[in-house]
This record gives sequence, structure tokens and C-alpha cells, in this order.
Amino acid sequence: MSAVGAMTDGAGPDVRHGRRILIIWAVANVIFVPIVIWVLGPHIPPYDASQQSTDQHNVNVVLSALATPVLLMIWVYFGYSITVFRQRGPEVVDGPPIEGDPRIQVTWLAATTVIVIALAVYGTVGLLPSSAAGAGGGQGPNPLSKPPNAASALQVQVIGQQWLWTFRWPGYGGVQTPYLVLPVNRWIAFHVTSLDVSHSFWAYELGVKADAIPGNDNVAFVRPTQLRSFQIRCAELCGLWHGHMNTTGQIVSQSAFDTWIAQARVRYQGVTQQLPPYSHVYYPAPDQRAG
Amino acid sequence: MSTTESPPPTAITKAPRFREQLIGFHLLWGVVLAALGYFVCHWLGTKIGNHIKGQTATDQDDIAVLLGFLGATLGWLIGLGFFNYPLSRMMGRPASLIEGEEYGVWRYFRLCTDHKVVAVQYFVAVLFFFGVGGLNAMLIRGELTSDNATFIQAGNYLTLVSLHGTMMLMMMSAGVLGPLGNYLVPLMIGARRMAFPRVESLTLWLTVLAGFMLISAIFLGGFPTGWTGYAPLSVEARAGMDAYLFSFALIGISLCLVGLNIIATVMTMRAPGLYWNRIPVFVWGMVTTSVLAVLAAPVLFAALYMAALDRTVETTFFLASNGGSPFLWYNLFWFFGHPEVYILALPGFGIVLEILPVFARKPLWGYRVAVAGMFGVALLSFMVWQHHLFVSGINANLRPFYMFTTELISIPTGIIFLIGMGTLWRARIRFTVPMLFCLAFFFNFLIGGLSGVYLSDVPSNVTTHGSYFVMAHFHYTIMGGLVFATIGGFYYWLPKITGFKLNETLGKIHFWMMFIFFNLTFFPLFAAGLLGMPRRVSSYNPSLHGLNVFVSISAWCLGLSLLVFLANIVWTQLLLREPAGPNPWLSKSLEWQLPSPVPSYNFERIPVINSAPYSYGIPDAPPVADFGTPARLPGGPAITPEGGVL
Amino acid sequence: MSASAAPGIVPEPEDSRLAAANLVVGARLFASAMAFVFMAFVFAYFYLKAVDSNGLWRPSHVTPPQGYGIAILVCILGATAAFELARRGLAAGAGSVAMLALALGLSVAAVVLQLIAYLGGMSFGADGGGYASVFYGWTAMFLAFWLGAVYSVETMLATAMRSAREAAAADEAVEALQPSADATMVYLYSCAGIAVLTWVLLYLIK
Amino acid sequence: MGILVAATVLVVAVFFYIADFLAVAPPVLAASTQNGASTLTLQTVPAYGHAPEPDWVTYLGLDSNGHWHHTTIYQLPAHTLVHVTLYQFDSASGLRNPFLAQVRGTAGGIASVDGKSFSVLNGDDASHTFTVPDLGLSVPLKGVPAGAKNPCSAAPCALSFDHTTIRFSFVTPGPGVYRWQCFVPCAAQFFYGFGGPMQTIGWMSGELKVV
Repeated sequence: MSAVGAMTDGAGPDVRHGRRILIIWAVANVIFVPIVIWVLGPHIPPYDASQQSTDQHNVNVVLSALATPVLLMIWVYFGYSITVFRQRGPEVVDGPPIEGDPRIQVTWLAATTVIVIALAVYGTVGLLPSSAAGAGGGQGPNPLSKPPNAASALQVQVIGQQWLWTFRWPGYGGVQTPYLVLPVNRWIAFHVTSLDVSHSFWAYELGVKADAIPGNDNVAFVRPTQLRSFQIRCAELCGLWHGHMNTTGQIVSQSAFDTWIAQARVRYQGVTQQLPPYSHVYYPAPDQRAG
Repeated sequence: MSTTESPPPTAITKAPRFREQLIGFHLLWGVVLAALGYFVCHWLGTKIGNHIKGQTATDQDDIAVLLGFLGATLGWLIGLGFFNYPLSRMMGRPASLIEGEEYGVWRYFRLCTDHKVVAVQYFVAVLFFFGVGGLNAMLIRGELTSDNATFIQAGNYLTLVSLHGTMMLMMMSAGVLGPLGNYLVPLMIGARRMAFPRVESLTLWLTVLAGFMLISAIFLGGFPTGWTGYAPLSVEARAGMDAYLFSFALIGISLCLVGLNIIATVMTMRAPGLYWNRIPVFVWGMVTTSVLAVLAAPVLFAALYMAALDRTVETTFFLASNGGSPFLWYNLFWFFGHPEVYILALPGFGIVLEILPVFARKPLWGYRVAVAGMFGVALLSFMVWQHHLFVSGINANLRPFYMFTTELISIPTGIIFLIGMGTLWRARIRFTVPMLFCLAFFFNFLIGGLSGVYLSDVPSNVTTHGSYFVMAHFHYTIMGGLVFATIGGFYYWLPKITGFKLNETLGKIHFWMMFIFFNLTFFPLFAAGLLGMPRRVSSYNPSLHGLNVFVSISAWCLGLSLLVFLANIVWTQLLLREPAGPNPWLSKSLEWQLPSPVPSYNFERIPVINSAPYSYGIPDAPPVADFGTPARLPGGPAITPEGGVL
Repeated sequence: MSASAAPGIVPEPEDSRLAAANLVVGARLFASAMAFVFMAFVFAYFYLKAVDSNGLWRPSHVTPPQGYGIAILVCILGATAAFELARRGLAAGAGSVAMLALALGLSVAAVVLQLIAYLGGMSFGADGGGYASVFYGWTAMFLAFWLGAVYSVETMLATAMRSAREAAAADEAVEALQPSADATMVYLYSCAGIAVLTWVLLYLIK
Repeated sequence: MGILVAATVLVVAVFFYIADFLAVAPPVLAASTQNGASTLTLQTVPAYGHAPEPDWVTYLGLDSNGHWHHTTIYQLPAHTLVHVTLYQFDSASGLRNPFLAQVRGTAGGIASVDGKSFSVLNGDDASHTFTVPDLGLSVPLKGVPAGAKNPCSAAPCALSFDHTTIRFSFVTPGPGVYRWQCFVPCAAQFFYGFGGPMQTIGWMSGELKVV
């Protein structure tokens, strides 16, 4: 980076330190950046079970590839400095009285500003409706980043309570199930809410995380792309069994899903009648102090 | 509130005898009256609670518990003598600024207005509570050697995690402002005292009380919420929650007053010649931290107060079913919580940048940019709090804005790295123990900062939010950053505070153990988070078992390294007691020009400052300050460097 | 672990104006901290009002005690004005005991009125929804801060009375009071500003 | 000196600290096994009636000698049919999520209350549930009707007090620790009915240790 090279101008005649640091840094980049992208990269979670988790995986790889040169620059610089500029022996000698260089400072500020703006733009693009539909994150009741024809997405209400996830299907007679089975290659709209305290619905392999907040309808979109199972966990501290609020979901074919939901409607017929009418939020009694 | 005259600091007279000491205002009576106050007010609270029966949120009589804590606080402060002065002022007696400085060793157990005594009290208190919080961490790692709760029950595990988090956050916020800030700010700016010496002592004793109150939560059934105290989980929790609310509120008050005191001191009490551009960068670190403390802590206080009302008189601030909203807590808490994160970072910047020039034997590279960077961090930290809520479903449309402001913080933080790099350029580096800790600060904070970029990026945040990735990230910034810098600072300044050397060899053993095992402990946790391990769980996916066992073993070794630190302190400061001399590091800073330990009046005469304390290598630099000439002619004083009263 | 003073060293005394400057700076900083406490309540007010969760922000029966609201506000503004007059009197070298006594009386009256309102004047309880929560939380918090103002005013009055009795010259009495008066004034003005905001948000706006 | 005192206090405080945590685990109650089937007998009482928390609702377990123990950690053999008998002394307080009125995961998908088998309960009649989410096992427990003449007020409750008897059977999975809990917000005086006993192992939450 030019900042390092330019530093020698203010420092005096010895220009070789800067050049050496630059060369070491360049060599290190040539070695490590490809390693991060192609060797480490494929192993960075959350893999590719859905369009959203694939996006997040790509973002993580890109961020890692960008972070590596920065990390290497600081490490190389500090490593070089503490090796070469070390004062051996007991005597104490003062170094050259350099009090700063505005050109380097401005260059550094400009460089970091450019990087930051680029990162912010990149992150925002990752949220755009067309590409990722909010990247699997909870977006509240009125999501801005929607997939194409969001209205036809499969609606699933995710209900958190202490300490259980249940799932309600407004498109299938409002039946409620204790398991989550999803059709592959179809847009899903999760409506996450809670009956008591705050939880966070984390479908790890799907790349979905949305807080379940009482009184709030938190919408998150996902499009699964693989036939496989996925872990569901709670990612917000919710009391005693927070760490046990796990279950396993399945991504299946559309026909298998249709069979499963039809069976569930029959099986939970009796209890479905007792459920309150489908709503985005619930305020179940006893809402105040029970007794 | 009011003082008008200030008698000159008096020399210490002969301390009263032990028996005479027993009657009076000090720690013993503080403890006795605090216990008495708790039980009296608890009894009273039970009566009130019965009177409005059906209006208590839980059967744990929260009204009685909270009133008990209030009574304990009052009793504690009465016993320590904090009400004597206000009462005498209410009687119309004249103001004074000196109290308890003449009591010899007993100064350390009572209200004392000497800023150096308060700093030592702070040092002991913070070390003690840091030890308690650290042992909690050891127990946590013990439990996590198994993928299912075995050795500690799930509920107790949550209490343990909550205690660890809250204790560390509480004590580390005070960890630099208290001991080093109170000790060094007056010395570095050439003052004899802090602006409000009694308030300074008050903040200390409130911190001590708050620490013990927090520990008392385990006798009240614990609390399950972690340090974030999320409502409405906090509303339904047992009475241990009241201990969290009350002790955190006391810390909020204490933090706010510490900040107020430091800002007022720096604004009005600088020695002549100490212009704004000559103030040591450590003092700037304290000032920027104080700005955050003064403005953020009150919001925490208000939020905790609302939660306490929800639990006692059945208001509904945080209950969605009754016209409140959990988001209200999230916003208020994180409006405090994010500046709090920088309250835990800026002191580290200050310490590191102060120590670096001494051992690089070079002037600080880019002093003005460094100060601007600190202010930049302080200001930006008020504008980023919703990045803690990226997936919560609040204001999803503002996510790009908060992503941008969050990433903006890396610009002023990057400046700190630039300053460090510039200062090391062609330096004459000496690897003393404080210097090693400073260099480790840059290593750790870099990893912490870069992992923050993942968290600030919304798509990546969806996976990492609420996972061990976050936990590893903030341990890298707080423990790897602040704690490393603070320990470096203690190695650097302890010889000044006590007058005795620390052992270099033990110090280096401590450093290398701590550095290696810190990284072995927390780096694998980034992977644990990415692989799907949520925070604050006592049971996890069995596939992560090996990783967690490895981390636990590293964590215990990390704990052992701190025992080396403790042994070093006990051995060299209490047993060996080898005099350090006034300036063992050959520093040019003002405090090192004074004898070690510093006499009670600090400066015989207020010095006249000639330059910033970083003039290393400048051939004919004048001494940093002129101690000989009388700073003020009788009747013609200059209070601020600019020569006027503010 | 600071060492004892070496015998024979008498440190140079401190300038008395330093403490005065400290007090004013401290009062300003404290006022800004107080402003942030109430900023939290202002945020709670507007946020809960906007969310209106479960339609329970402010049920129709929840109406604040308008009479008490006005009376408390008048007492607070009156106390502040009286204190300002007392301070000006001090600056002019005149006696200030009467005005300080008036300020104290009015500030205590505000506390008493608020307590009476809590005990008998309320048409709704603390559990009456979002607005009720904000109302009780805010007014009780303000009461606590106002007690600090009462303490300051009382201290000023007591000092004024004692120095009028004991001081050899009137100048000395004035000198003892002036810096505290400035600091207290900063605090009282801040409290008065928050009291007006309280009245506007909690009583005036529906 | 001050540091020395502080260090001593630290050691003492931490010792008590650890002791306090380790002392509170409730005991493990092993189910009795005969002829390849286990029997687990439990009761729920509306108020424990003794220190430390006399007002708290709680489960109790019966050992093979006929003694009731105040614990919720039960040890069961793996891959074995377990017959559970539950004496229910508490009145109904209703489910927060009516879905849990469904009997799931038991042998035949049914349970019996006072001899009558059922697969769905009216959610408002539920007093507690016995639910092991990881096994998909959930049984709602019908409460004693309101206005009972002879309510039990302190554990352990004799069968002469008003109660309902719930019976069901399930097959244990492979070895492991499975948490179980009650899903009815039955913690009186706690907000949402879910504080206190609901969040404390040994009262309304516990573990099945399958060995």
C-alpha cells in the first residue's frame, strides 16, 4: 500500500524498509489470498442449502478475501518493525523525532473511507429484493426486500414460546405442527412471532434468522435449494431451556410436502379447532400475572 | 453541590489510635448499616407489598427486595460518612474539600478525598471483582466440556453466564476510569486533586457496593437474562433480577459521576501551559470515555428504572400485550450498550498510545489525528446501536444506514492503528512487559475489529448474530483489547503508584501465557459460532464437543496466567518491596517526574508545562514542565492555561 | 499508597475561584446527564405512542390530573424565578434570604403536590397501558431529580442565613454564596425546562 | 495489605459461590423396572408447602419403596416401555398454546384420565403437561374441577385428596439426557405464569436420564 512506502519520505534517507515491507506484504498476499478463497473458502459456513445461505456463504468468502490483505498488512508491518527496529542491549537510545506526516494520514483516511463505502454498498446490494430478498434476515411486518411475486410465497407462521417452536400453516386450514417440513425450490415467507418472551428463530443451514418478539410479526424469506434436513435453534436468550429449544426441519419435494401437510391436517384435526383464528400476532391469556 | 473556599492541602497529622478509629465513619459501619438498612427496608417493603397485594409481579416480593437494596445503599453511604457533609451544608456550614486524608492506613477503608487513595481502592476493588468474574468464566468453561448440562444445572448455568457478563461489563467499565483515570488525570494535567473529590470517593464506594449486590443475586434465585437483561424475560424472572437491576443502576450512576468528574477536572484544572494540544493522549482517552459515560449511562439508568417499575408496580413499558413494547428496552439498552462498548475500548487506545512512545523512544506519530480519531469513535458510537437488532424485525429499512455507520467506525479505529504503525517506524523498541502488552493489543484488536466487519454486514450477520462468533468478537475487542492494555498499564504505572518494582521475568511469563492461551481460547470460538453454536447455551451440538473441550483447557490456562500476575503483585509489592525509583522507564511524562510514590499534595507548586510529553529524540527539547518557579504570584493567579476562569 | 508529606513543605494554596469554576462546569455536565435520562422517557413516550401495541397506548379513561399538573408546573417555575431574583440580589450585594425562602417554599410545595396527586388524584393506575407507564415513571423520576433542587435551594438558604448572622461583613456573606448560586441556577433552569416538557407531553398533548 | 485482605476475601467468597451452585441439584430418581417394562409414578401438587418455596407448584416422584421425592430428574432404561402414572392434584389454568392439548408420542397416541382414554383435551381444562420435546412426547394433564371439596395444600399429597389420575406409556429412545417440562403457565403470581418453578429444575422442569 502506498501509505507504507510514502512513510519513508518523511523518515529520512533510508527508503529500503518501506520497499521491503511492501514486497513481503505482496508476497504474503499472493500466497494467502488464494488460500483463503479456494482452500478455506468452500469450508466457510453456512454452505448452500438455500439461495440465502449460498448468498451468505459468498459474502463471507468475499469479506475474508478482503480482510486477509488488511490483516497481512498490519502483521507484516508490525512483525517487520519489532524485528528490525528493535533496540538490543540495555542502553536506551532515542529514535528519530518524526511527529507525523499529513500526506500519509490523508492517504490512509482516503483509503479506509473508500474501503468502508465499498463495504457498505456491497452489504446493501446483498439486501436488494431481486437478488436475495433480505438475505434471510427478519425484516419486521412490512418487508421492503421481497422476492418476485412475494404474495404467492408459501406462508409459514413460526411461533416461539418457552421453550418450543411450533409452525402454523394459514394456507392449509390454519393447522399447527410441531415439525417444519418445506418444499424445495419454492419461496417461503416465515412469519415469526412469540407468545411470551423474545426468541430468535435460527434455521442454520437455511441461513434464516429472525427474532420472535411478542406483539411483532417478523417476516423472513428463504428459498431452499437442496433436499436435506436442517437445524432449528433459538438464538436469543429466553430462559431455562434456551439451549434446548432445538428441532430438526426437512426440505422435501413439493409432492412429498403436499402429502405430509395433508396428513398433518388429518392428524391434528381435533386440536386445530381449539386454536385461535390465524393472526400475525397473538396476545394469549393469561397475558398478565397468572394465578 | 456547593463549595466556595478550599483550604490548602494539609500535611498528614498523626493517625488516631485503633480504638479511637472504631468510632467514626468507615467501612465497618458501612457494612453494618447496609445490612441493617436492608432488613429494615425489606420489612417495610413487605408491609407496602401486602398493602397493595395483587400488585406484585412475582411472589418474590420485588418491592421488598428493591426497597431493601435502597436501604442497604443508604445505610452503606451513611456508615461511610457520605451524608455528613451534605447535612452540614444544609445547616449552612462552610464548604470544604478535604476529608479523611489524615488517617494513615485507615484512609483506605473510609471516605477519603485523596485521588491517589481512591485510585488504589479502585484498583483493589476492580481486581477483586475481575477475579470473581473470571472464576465464573472458568466454571462456565467447565460446564461446556460436556455437550449437555451435567455439572451445573441449566438454570444455574444461565445465572453463571449472566453474572460473568454483568460483572465484567460493570467492572471493566470502571476498570480504567477508576484506578488509572483517577490516579493519573490530576498528575498528568498538573493538578492536586480531582474537581469533586467527595464525588470521586462516592463513585468508588458505589462500585464496591454494586459488585456485592450483583453477587447477592445467587441468594435471590439468580437471573437468567445475561448482561443485556432483555425484557420481558427480565419481567418474569425471580428476585435475582432485582439485584441485577439495582446494581447495574448503581454502576450507571457511578460511571456517570466518574465521567463528570474527569471532564470537569480536565476542563478547569489544567496547569499553566498545558494547552489543549499538549494534553497527554491518555487523558484524551479518559475524556472521550467520560463523554460517553456521562451521556450513555443515564439512558441505562432510565431503562433499568422502567424495568424495575414493570416488576414492582406493574407498569407495562416492555409488555406488548398491555401497550408496551420489548423493542423499547432493546433501543434504550443498546443506545447505552453500544457507547458502553466503546467505554471499554477508548481507555485501551489511550493507554496504548501513551505507552508506545516511551518504549519506541519516539514522539507520538500524529498526535492530532489520534485525538480526532478518539473523538470520532466517541461520536459515531451513538449512531450505530441498531446493528444489534439487524434481524429483530425493527426498522428493517434502516439496516443499510446502520450498516454504513457501523462500518464508518472502522475509519477512526483504523487511525489508531496508523498512529501505532507510525510511532514504530524506525523506532528503538525496547521489549518491556508493558510494551509487550501494547503490541498484543494491536494484534488482538485487529482480529476483533476485522471480525466486526462480518457482523456489521447484514447478510453475514444473519448467520453470526447471537452466535459464538459475536461472543468471540467482543472478547477479542474487550479482553484482547482493553484488558491487555489495562494490564500493560498496570505493569507500567504500578511502580509509580506503590513505589515498588514489578518482576520482569514473571511479567514476561504472564504475558506469553496470557497471549498464547487467549488466542487459543477465543479464536476457535469464531468457528464454533459459524458452525451454529448459539450464545449462552449449556447444551450444544455434539459435533462441536472436541472444539469446546479444547477451548475449555485453553481457558483454564488463560486463568492460570492471571494467577501469575497476582503472584507477581503479591510477591513484589507486599513481600520483596524493591524501590522502583522515580522514573524507571525514562519517560518524559509529567507523572514520572515526581517521586514514587507521589506525595499527598502531588506538586509542591503547580508546574508550568513546556511541551507535550512526547519529545523523545528532539535534540534540545526543554523539560516537560518547570517545577521550580512559582506557578502563580500571590494575588495574580491563572486558572486555565488561557488565563481565565471558565 | 501516597507517601506522607515531607516535613517542612507547605504546598502553595489553591485559588478559590477554581472550586467555583468546577461547580458551574459540574452543574452543566450533570444537567446534560439529566437531559439524557429524560430523553429516554421522551423516546419511550413517542415510541409507545407510535406502536400502540394491542391498542393499549392510552385507553379513553386514562386522563392526567390537569389541575395538579398546572399547579406543579407553576410551583417549579415560581421557585426558579424566585431563585433567579435571589441570585441577582446577591450579585448586587443585597440580602437574599427572603427570596431564597420563597424559592424553597415553592419547591417543597411542588413535591407535596405531586405526592398528593399520586395518593388521591389519579384516575388511572400504573398498569393502565403505555401512557400510564410513561406518566408514572416520568413524573416519579422527575420528582427524584427535583428533590436535588430542593436540597440545593435549602443549602443556599441555610448558608445565607448563617453567614448573615456570623459574617463580619456583608461582602464575605455574598462571597460565600455566589459560586454555589451560579451552579444551582444552572440546575434549576434545567429542571424547569424539563418540567415544561413534562407538562406539554404528559398533560397538554392528547 | 489491602490487596492481601482482598485476596483472602476473594478465596472465601468464591468457595461459597461454587458450593452454592453445586449444592442445589435435585437428586436422581430411578424408575423401577420389572419384566422388561418400567414404571414411573409422579404427582403434581399446587403448592409444595415446605421451604424453600412453599407457594410453588411442583412435580414429585415415587420411588420403589413408596416414598415421594421432590425431584424432576428421572432415570429410565433405554429402549424400554415405560408406564407412567400421574396423580394430578392441581386445578386447571389453561394452555398458552392450545396445540399442546394434543396427546403425542405415547403408545397408541392416547392417554387415559381416570380410566377414560383421550387423544385431545380441551386446552382450558389442562392443569399441566408432561412434555419431552426432543422425543415428540406430550401429554396434557386434566385439572381437578373447580370447587373441589378436598384440595391438597402441601406435598406429598395422599390419594384421599381430590385428584385426577392420568396414565400413559411410551418407549424410551437410546441413551441420553432429554429435558422435559410443563407447558401450562401455572406459576402463580409470576408474569406470563412462566417464572419461578417453571424455570427451576426440580419443580416444573426436569430431565429424563435414559441409560
